[in-house]
Amino acid sequence: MTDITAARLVVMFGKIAAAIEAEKDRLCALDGVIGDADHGIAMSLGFSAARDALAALDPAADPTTVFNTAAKSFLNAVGASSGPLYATALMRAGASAKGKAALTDADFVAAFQAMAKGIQDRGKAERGEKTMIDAWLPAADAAGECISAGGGLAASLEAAVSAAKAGAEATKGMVAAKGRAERLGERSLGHMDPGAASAVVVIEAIRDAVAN
Amino acid sequence: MTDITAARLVVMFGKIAAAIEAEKDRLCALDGVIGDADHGIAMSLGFSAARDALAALDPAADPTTVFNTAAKSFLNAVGASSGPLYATALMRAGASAKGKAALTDADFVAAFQAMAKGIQDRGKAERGEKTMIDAWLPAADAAGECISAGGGLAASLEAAVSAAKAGAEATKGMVAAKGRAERLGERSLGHMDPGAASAVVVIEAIRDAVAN
Amino acid sequence: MQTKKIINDGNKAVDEMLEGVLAAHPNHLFAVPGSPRSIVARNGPRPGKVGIVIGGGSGHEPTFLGYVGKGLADGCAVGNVFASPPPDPILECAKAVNGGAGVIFQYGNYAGDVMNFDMAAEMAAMDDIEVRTVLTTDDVATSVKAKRRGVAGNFFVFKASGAAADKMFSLDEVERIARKANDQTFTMGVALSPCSLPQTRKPNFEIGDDEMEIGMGIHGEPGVQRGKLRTADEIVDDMLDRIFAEMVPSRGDRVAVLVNSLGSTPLMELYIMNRRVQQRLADSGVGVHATWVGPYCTSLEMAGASVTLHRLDGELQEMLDRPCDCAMFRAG
Amino acid sequence: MQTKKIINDGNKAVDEMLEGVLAAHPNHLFAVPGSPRSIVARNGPRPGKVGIVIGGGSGHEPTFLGYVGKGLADGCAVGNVFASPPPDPILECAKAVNGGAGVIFQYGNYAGDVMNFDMAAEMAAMDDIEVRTVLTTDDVATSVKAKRRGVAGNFFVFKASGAAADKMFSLDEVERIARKANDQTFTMGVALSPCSLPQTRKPNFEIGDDEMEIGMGIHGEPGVQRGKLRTADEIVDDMLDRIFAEMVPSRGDRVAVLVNSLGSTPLMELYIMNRRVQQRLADSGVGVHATWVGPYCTSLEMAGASVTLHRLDGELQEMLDRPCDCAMFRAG
Ligand SMILES: Nc1ncnc2c1ncn2[C@@H]1O[C@H](COP(=O)(O)OP(=O)(O)O)[C@@H](O)[C@H]1O
Ligand SMILES: Nc1ncnc2c1ncn2[C@@H]1O[C@H](COP(=O)(O)OP(=O)(O)O)[C@@H](O)[C@H]1O
Ligand SMILES: [Mg+2]
Ligand SMILES: [Mg+2]
Ligand SMILES: [Mg+2]
Ligand SMILES: [Mg+2]
Repeated sequence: MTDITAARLVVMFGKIAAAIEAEKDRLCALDGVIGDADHGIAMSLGFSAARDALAALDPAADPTTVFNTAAKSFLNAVGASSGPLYATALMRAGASAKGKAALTDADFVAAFQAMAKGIQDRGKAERGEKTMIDAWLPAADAAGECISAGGGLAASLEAAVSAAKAGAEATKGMVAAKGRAERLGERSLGHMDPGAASAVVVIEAIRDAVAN
Repeated sequence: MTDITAARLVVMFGKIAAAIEAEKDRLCALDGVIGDADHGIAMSLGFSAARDALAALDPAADPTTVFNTAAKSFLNAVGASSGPLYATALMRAGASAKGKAALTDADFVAAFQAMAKGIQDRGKAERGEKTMIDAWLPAADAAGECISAGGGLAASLEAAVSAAKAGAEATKGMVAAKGRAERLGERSLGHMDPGAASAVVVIEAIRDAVAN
Repeated sequence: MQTKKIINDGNKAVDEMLEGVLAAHPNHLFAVPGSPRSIVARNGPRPGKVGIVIGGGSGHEPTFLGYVGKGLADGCAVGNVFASPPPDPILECAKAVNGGAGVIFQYGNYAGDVMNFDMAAEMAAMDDIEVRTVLTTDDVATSVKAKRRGVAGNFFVFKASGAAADKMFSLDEVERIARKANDQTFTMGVALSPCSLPQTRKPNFEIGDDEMEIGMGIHGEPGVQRGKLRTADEIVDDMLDRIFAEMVPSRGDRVAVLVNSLGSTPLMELYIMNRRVQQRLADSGVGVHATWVGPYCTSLEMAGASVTLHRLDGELQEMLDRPCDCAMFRAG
Repeated sequence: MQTKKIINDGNKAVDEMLEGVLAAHPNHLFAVPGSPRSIVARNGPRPGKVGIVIGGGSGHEPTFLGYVGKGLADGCAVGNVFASPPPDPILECAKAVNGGAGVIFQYGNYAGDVMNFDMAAEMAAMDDIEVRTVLTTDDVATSVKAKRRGVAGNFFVFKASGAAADKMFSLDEVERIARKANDQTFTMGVALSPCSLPQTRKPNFEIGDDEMEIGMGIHGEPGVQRGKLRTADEIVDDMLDRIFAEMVPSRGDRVAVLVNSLGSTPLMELYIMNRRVQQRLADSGVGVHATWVGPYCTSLEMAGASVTLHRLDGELQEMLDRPCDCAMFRAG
């Protein structure tokens, strides 16, 4: 497998934007049940802003610049909860790629893990609090374990997708302890967290764009 | 036939109130089409106020007092268009009954005609302008002709009911030129005027209460 | 199914509302003793001042109640929902605000209001109170001015005459200014959804999911035309075309603007409309002296909005700028 | 089927609204050059004065925009509908209102707002602007105060700190007063119908024809309980029971009252609610210093209402009574 270039990352952000756009209504509907019904809008605004900003990027840019440009445009387009969470995720990915002209498989998984860590640092959520963390952390762990075990990038991201899906599914059984749904208490039970659901969409798009 | 006493008139107002109450929703619905959907409410407020005020009346009251009490309570309970129109009608009936301890058949028809005249004087509507006048004037004329021709009270009021019904029906073919529906122009065509519809209900109740 | 309302008893809604109003605004308003539907300004009426009595049906709040106060109306007669008040509370208002200089009755041009206020005026005359009547007729949805309804634009007409009376102008002068203000006020509205009366709790008209009623009044009376719902800019353009046709603005004219919600249309939409109003006025060379945006004359919870232009000369501008202090409105 | 709105393009609704706001209120408001989502008071910020920056998602108008003006907030960062603004416009507000005496960020306690305002505060610190944060947490629907949301009661909290800053109090003092005001502010709301976002134009939650949501926030987030719609008096009694449980009023306490519409609930219903609020307060021996009734903090066109009590001591009363002059709100 060849290294992942900045150009490939730009393509990846295009795929994420398209995937989120396709799921926008479902994400709003999920947020309507336990939140304020705008999560699909926020994610779509954020990733299409990232895609548009990247389209204007100098073709000679490095991976860090791609991630940082995406982070900044996401943040300014969104606000909301998802803005700082994903912007921090992307800035951390940029930091982890610092100084690299292209990313090896291991570099990419490290960047992917940095994203999850960034979300956790920004939002201070723990596992089990019914947030996107419940998809992102298991996904990052699964990818990390797989690549360490010599599983390769494709297998690692496939493992990430499975873990994210399981994590998102598991949020149905959780009582929210962070974000807007927190005040719902027991009434949040039985519903999937929208941020966890969108994490699955994002991670799937990453896999589709990168692991082939 | 015996003369119509004040007590009989009090009963008559009770019957009108009951009849209007039963038709309240239909009258609101008619007013909803070409007006502001409250005609049933106004008529019901007015006649139940009249009924309640009459319930408190000195049993020795004369017909004029009955009509005037009804007029005053109707007016103060309603406002709207129907308030001054029916209040004036009832005051004119009171004036026409002035000095009489009880009403003969002819007196009653005269009072009935005075009501129609009162509505016209107050509202300045002509026939064909799609108002309650289009029921009241034909009814008053029909009753007047019948009693003059020796038809008796029952027949006269029966004639009034028929004429009112025909008049109300005819308002469907009229373009409104008075009241709220006036601004509708051609769009008022095809719909019965709510005030004409309620006039039929009132006149039927009068017939039921008096003509037996 | 009944429409949803936070009320106790539909038949008591107006009286309970008034209790709530008086409790909220004791420094601004009181009811004439023995006449709870006659609401008077605490600091409005005074000897030698022309009294301004406004009124009409309830359900348009803050119209009419909210415009009673020093510098605006002195008293307000309160009818049932969408129904003129009867003559009695109007007469009690006239008596309460009479400062010996005469009283002006001002209200929207509706058959029911005209009959009831006219009866009250006759009764006031018997009490030696000179009453003049100035009907508001700002709704340009009707082509014949004399047949027009009074809608949101009565805000400007009341403001002008309230200011004139507050300046202790004579009855003739206050009447003249009120008429001029009315002549220079032009409103056009659209409705998107019905409201429902507290007594019936049924929608008071039907309208398709993608339709709007152009020229709707403030009681759910049908307007001049049903149309498909369009964009804010298209709606405003249509409104202004109709208003301009009546007003015939010249470059250099100055206006005050009111973008009014009929009830449930939120400020966001009103301000989006205002954006277009101001663009169009700028394009026509018409200057804007002041703008109000919000629920100023409503139809309970109806969705929809109106735009009013009030053309100013020096005198009307002075009236508009004069401070007033009402329970639900302040200026200056 | 899409919900009905008078807009042009859902994605442009906030920016077009802001254009309309600035056009309507040029004497009160301007946007920071190059930062159209940062709105600043014309006569607010000045050297030596603590700057007050408020903000949050759009769709709550007149909150937050409407409370920017002399004597109240100095600036406001405007987010998308129901979404916190990003750090940039917040930072631009902080810079624009900074008079060298520090800046207070005040906004409702929501995860998204906290993260974005905190990022902006870090950035402001790099520009040597001292920022303090006071979250509003007036919604008693949640039992743990620190986890509470800020809802309509932020009106009183902003008013108190705005007045303190206007009196040129120090950053410490303004912060202390803001915290005290927040501690003494208690809100409870109910919602009867959903609103819809301009971008989706779909109802943002579902509710039965005879149901209400008790403890609903101002974004359509579910509340604490679904219940059958009850009478105004029953609803208010339930609200006040919950508020009193937190506030623990004593006879002789004095409060300010806010009866707020979430959007389409009309003044008539709010005043009917206020009637009961005032009865209950009188029964509890609690005096009322002032009452506001109307749409002060909305959720677009949602139907529903909230009641807020703001307990006053001498200092808070002085802050409340201090005049302020904003585009959509005036007092004193
Ligand atoms: N502190 C947090 N940490 C991690 N994720 C969070 C946190 N708070 C909220 N979220 C996520 O954000 C999602 C909601 O995002 P969004 O709807 O875009 O923002 P908002 O709640 O501001 O409307 C939630 O479903 C949850 O997954
Ligand atoms: N000038 C008038 N003369 C006679 N009848 C009139 C006049 N104006 C209105 N009406 C009648 O009043 C009816 C409406 O009454 P109502 O709904 O009670 O009052 P409002 O129009 O004030 O709501 C109309 O249907 C019409 O029959
Ligand atoms: Mg959300
Ligand atoms: Mg009617
Ligand atoms: Mg009516
Ligand atoms: Mg949101």
